[in-house]
Amino acid sequence: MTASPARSPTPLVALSGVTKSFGAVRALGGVDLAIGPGECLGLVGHNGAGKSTLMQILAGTLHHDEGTLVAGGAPTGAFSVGAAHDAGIRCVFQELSLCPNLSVAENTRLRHPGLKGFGWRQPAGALIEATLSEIFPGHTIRPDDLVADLELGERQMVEIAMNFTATGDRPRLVILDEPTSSLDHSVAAQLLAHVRRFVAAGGSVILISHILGDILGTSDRIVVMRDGRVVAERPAAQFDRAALVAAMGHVAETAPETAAAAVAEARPADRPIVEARPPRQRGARSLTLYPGQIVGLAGLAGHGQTALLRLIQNAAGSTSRFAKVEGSVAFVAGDRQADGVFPLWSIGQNVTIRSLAALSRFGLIDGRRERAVEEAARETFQIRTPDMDDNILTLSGGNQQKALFARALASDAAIIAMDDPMRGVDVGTKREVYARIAEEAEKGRAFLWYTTEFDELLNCSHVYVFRSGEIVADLPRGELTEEKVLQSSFEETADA
Amino acid sequence: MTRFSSRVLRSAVPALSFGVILAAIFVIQPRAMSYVGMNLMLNLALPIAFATIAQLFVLTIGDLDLSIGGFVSLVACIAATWLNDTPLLGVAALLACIGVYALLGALIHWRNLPSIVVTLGMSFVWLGCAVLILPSPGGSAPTWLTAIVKFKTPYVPLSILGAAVLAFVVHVALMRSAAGVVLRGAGGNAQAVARAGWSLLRVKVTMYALAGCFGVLSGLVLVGTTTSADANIALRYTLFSIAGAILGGAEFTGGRVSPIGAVLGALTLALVGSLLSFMRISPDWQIGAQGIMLIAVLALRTLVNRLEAREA
Amino acid sequence: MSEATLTTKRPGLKRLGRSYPFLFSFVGAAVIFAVTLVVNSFNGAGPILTAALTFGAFTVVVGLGQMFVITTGPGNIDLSVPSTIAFAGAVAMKLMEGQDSLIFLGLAAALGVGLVIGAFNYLLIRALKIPPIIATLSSSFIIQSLAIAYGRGLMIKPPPLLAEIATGRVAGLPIVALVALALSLVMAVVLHRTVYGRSVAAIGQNIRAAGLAGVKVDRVRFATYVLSAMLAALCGTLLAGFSGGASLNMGEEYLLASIAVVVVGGSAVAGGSSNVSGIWGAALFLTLLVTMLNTFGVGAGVRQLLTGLIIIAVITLAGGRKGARH
Amino acid sequence: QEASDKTFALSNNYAGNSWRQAMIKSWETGTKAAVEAGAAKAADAFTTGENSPTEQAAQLQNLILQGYNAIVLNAASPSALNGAVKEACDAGITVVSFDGVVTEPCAWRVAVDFKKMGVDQIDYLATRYPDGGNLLEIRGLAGTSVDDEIHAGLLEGIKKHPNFKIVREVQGDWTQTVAQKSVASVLPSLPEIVGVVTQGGDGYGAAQAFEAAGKPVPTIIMGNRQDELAWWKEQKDKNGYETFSQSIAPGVSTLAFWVAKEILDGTEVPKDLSVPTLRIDQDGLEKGLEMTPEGGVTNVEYTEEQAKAVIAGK
Ligand SMILES: Nc1ncnc2c1ncn2[C@@H]1O[C@H](COP(=O)(O)OP(=O)(O)OP(=O)(O)O)[C@@H](O)[C@H]1O
Ligand SMILES: Nc1ncnc2c1ncn2[C@@H]1O[C@H](COP(=O)(O)OP(=O)(O)OP(=O)(O)O)[C@@H](O)[C@H]1O
Ligand SMILES: [Mg+2]
Ligand SMILES: [Mg+2]
Repeated sequence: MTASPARSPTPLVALSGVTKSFGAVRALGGVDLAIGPGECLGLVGHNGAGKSTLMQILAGTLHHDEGTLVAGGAPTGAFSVGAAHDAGIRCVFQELSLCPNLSVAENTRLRHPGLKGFGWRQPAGALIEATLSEIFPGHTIRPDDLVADLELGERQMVEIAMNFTATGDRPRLVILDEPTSSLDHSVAAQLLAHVRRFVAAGGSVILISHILGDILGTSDRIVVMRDGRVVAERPAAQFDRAALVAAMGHVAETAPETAAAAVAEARPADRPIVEARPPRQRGARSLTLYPGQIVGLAGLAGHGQTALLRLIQNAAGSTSRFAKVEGSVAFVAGDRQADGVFPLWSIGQNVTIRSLAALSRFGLIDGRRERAVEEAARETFQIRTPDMDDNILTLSGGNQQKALFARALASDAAIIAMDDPMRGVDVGTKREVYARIAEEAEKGRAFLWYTTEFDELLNCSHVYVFRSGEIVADLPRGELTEEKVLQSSFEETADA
Repeated sequence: MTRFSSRVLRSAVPALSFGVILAAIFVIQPRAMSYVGMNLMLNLALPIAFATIAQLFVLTIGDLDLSIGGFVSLVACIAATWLNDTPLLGVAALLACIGVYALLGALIHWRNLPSIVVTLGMSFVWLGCAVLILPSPGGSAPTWLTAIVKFKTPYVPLSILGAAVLAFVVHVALMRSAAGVVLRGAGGNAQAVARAGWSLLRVKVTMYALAGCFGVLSGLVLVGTTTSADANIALRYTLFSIAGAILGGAEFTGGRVSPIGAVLGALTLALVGSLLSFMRISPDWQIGAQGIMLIAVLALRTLVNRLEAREA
Repeated sequence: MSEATLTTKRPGLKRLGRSYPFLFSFVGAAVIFAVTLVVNSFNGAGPILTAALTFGAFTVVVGLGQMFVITTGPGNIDLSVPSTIAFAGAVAMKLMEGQDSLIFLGLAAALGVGLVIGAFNYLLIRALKIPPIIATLSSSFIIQSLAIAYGRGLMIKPPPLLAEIATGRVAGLPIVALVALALSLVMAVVLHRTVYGRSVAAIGQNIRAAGLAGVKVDRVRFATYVLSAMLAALCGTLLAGFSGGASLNMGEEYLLASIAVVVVGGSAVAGGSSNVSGIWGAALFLTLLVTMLNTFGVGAGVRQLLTGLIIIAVITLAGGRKGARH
Repeated sequence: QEASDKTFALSNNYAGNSWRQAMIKSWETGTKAAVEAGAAKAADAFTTGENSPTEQAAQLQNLILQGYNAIVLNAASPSALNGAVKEACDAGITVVSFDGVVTEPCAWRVAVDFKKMGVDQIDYLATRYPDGGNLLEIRGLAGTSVDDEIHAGLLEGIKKHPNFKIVREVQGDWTQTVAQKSVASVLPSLPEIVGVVTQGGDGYGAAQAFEAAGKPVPTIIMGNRQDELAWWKEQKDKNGYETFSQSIAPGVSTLAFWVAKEILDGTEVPKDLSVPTLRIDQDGLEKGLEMTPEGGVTNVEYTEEQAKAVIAGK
């Protein structure tokens, strides 16, 4: 059902019949889309639906094959980065594009060619500082911090702020491709509030997210994509969660409580397989994990959860002062570019790397068994690709994430450490993965699950809340409430 | 707070190693603590510092230049022959050399080639040209060049002043200026720079041309000091320049470089040689001692980083 | 530059180069061989090829080790190859005392020297966190001193049997080439079909992700530096057998050569992807290039110039390959 | 003894072959005796690893700083060290160069006539092959003066005996393995040749290459390495193989030392001295082989008297 065009008579950008193919993969199969001034367009779709590809075309970093693109009232033949910029289009890409070796202010200068001449540093710093404070009041990022030294979430904040800053020409359309996937709840809320303010002031935003609540609560209009086409387009008020999920092509949702109920009762065996204390922990608190248990790590991003997961991963098979681990550990990265993906390899090789020892016979990797594992991974996780031999980077962000999941679950590890692993994964897949996790736990595998989404904690039988590198609360499933988690995350003296 | 202080500490390491070696030299050979002494120890380090900076430009964009030694040799040969006999031809030849460097940058970008292979090939090309121009060692540096390089500056030797100016100028241009941000950014995340609308081709060409410029300066300073040339004169500069840049804290990927560190690194390498010769080691072990000294200098860096990690 | 470079299906020359990055070194070698034959009015094809195989074989042996090192990621390179060749060769010759019965002892000792050198290199890299290029450069200085103090540059004759093996032929093919070929086959299997080989490639692409994916980063890197040094030691022993004894400078030419065969052979300079066949192509290419230029009889300057230009021409025609983009 | 308070330094630029090792060894044994005898206060040896003029120039400057009275120098380049040598002279240091001599006028040169080494090779071949013939030349390190001079000498010899012709010129880099490879690579395309002219030390590698290719070995001029002499002896005993061998004795470092001492003692010494090469002919082969250490180079060490004789031009 193709709905009415944008409300405004002259849309900022309008696409019609846009197609894009990568070799045999048809990423976009004729998309019509228009966005007018002063609106927030929510864009949703399953992993690999073509959202990012479409946005890259709008940003001028990819060229479409067929169709027309009208920006600023005039049709543009070859749309380039420069033309997009001139039309006031800014894009926060799904895979961040900051230079890690430069400071925040320097990255700002890179985006804003106008910042130059003697003494450019001061205004650049002031500019980004002002925007950061406007969008994310209370942030602790300083303009001369190196991006490499920032947490993933902080980088995301910088990237977002940079695209909302104005030098000379104001941004008119800001594209946010999964901006909240690595942000804390409160920070995400700040961003969404800013989006509303920006839209109210006459700007436009395209918001892409797999967190449907964000989309429903922030957008004026929602466009649903499936397999490279727009399949639904309506004012946001006419959608609810179930309708969105259905439009995306997923089966209707069962209540989340059911999945959680399955894991509500942990079955501690007599001996824990992980006992760990964060290096900075004061007091006697420590983390324990039993076979078959799903343990959640909560708290604000960057408060030592990832560090503890890595510590446990490193302690497997060796001795550590801080952790005792029995059994091997597989890690599911959240920051997939830095911690997960092997960019020169095929999807298949990326999946099997963790299981090679088990796939070997007489010291040689058995090609047939490797292939079988690859195909099984594609089946179970519905990785959208014509060929597991294609390069991993040909996958959409969410599909890459699925491959990383498949890597860990295909392995023989007794313990799976998950570092906020659902970033960018679509609702349908998420649900399937939750089910897989519960199933595997049933079989005796243990999970350590760091997540920034409260709902995911409901899948855990036990939750540890982290603050400043310490465990500050220790909540069994029965006592788990969002208030308690938030309270422990923020309060300075929770256990004093 | 800690983010900042650790960065300061990290960048102070090259200065620290330089200081430690210098102090050791002064203890062993007090005579070195003088205008003449410093000049004798460091004037041949100045051309290495220029070559190191040339290498640094290439390292900044994540490439490696294996041809800089051959290039400096060629420049020295040109300077000791054509530049002296027919200055116009000499200047034209040197400009052409820089042009070739810039073209290399373009070629590497255009065909997406590994810089190591291209510059490996170029190292033969430069050396071949040098041998053709100067089949047998000789020639003589233009008198004006010798006069500049041997100029006796008051209080502080020219080699130290020169190195300081070099470090400062390149630091300002690469680390502080608005244009420098784009150049370094291309080493950190080329795709981000392209997405921000900058031309990567121009970045590459600029960096290779700059490398060529500083290679030419290196050759000129060198031949001004030695007064005459030799086709093999600077072949070792390739290794020296890489070692100097690394001692100065540069990394092979990600556009992480430090011009001040690189210049200090080059000077430190020279001081290591002096210190060794003052220590009067048996000739069998002199070469090995050089290796041990390099290890010691870099171990110092690790030690500082460890301390820093403990602080944090 | 853009994601578009990642698409797998593209036509023509470029695609060929992408899927078989080593092809161009073989094509280059073949062209140069043909030119040499034409200049030589089609005489001596057999002997030219035999000579190229012989001398190429030594480069292949060290190149294999260097390949694994380079594959472990940007900045990884083994500069201690030349001095290891010299030192291990000297140790082998001295222990063999020119007697056939002591060949195994000498060979084992040389390999032992390689093992110690590789372990020392990785100790510097890991424990002292010294960048590999400087670590191996420093250790090459130390090894050179050891070689000087140990052998004083005196050439000790190899045992006759070793000399015979090193210079001999089987069915018209040089034995050293057959040895190198067997070694290459083993290494190709190791690279592509073992956990170790995969681990090396994984580390080369993203060391952090490799660690998190369960790769034993330290063990693999240690093994890689040891492998490189041991292959250099083997090369040193064979070379000493071939040229009538170990000399201090016999490894010198293998510094550039070992790196050149890897990168010209189509392995990614930034690590993570490599191939064994390319090393053979590049080794033949580089040795035949020397033959061709010597056959032309041009002077040293022109010879160097042409060497450089031909290398650049081949790599330019081969074109870029997908680089590591994170 | 007048010079007993004087200090000497040897500055060497390359340590990677047996000739250089023997040279340093001769210096050490020769000067140790001199120091013990009170003829000098100290005589230290310094060497750099790779053949690099800039590294050696830096080394010279460090030696200046240490206040040696004399520097005995085997230079990496005849010209590129001139700046540093001049500085040494200006600092009142006596600089004596040998083997690799420097052109800076303030320094002394204990030189070998490299050009003559080239001419002699052709002269010898002319006695062996009056009808002339084709020759293969193995060059040294490109761009160095020694390589250039020997090559010039060969060309001069050919001018004298025009029935000889250099049909191929290959690069040997003064490294046996390189020479062996280069020779092997041109053998298939080589016409009939009568002799191989060399720069010393490459003879054995060349012989190996010919033998490996199954070709008759022509007359190869040798360079006093033990392996060359041993091979020659073997061939001589087997089939009467004839050639000659020539090289500078590594012990010339001691000669330069004594010359430096004479200069410091105030003797008037001409700036250019020449030492003859050490030549081994067919008859002297056995004696030469005896003089040569296993795996090393034929060597002689010089005495103070011999130095005086050289200075006197005898
Ligand atoms: N460079 C490329 N080469 C080949 N195929 C590609 C490339 N980029 C994207 N694709 C394919 O195009 C399709 C659309 O990808 P896109 O990244 O637009 O999805 P998406 O909707 O953003 O998904 P996600 O929610 O996972 O981010 C996918 O099937 C993907 O595999
Ligand atoms: N020289 C090395 N040898 C072996 N492994 C290494 C080496 N350097 C890094 N690693 C591995 O790569 C990982 C990442 O290294 P990196 O230097 O980025 O860590 P870091 O910056 O201290 O980590 P973080 O960013 O979490 O603070 C390390 O945890 C280690 O496992
Ligand atoms: Mg996407
Ligand atoms: Mg880090």
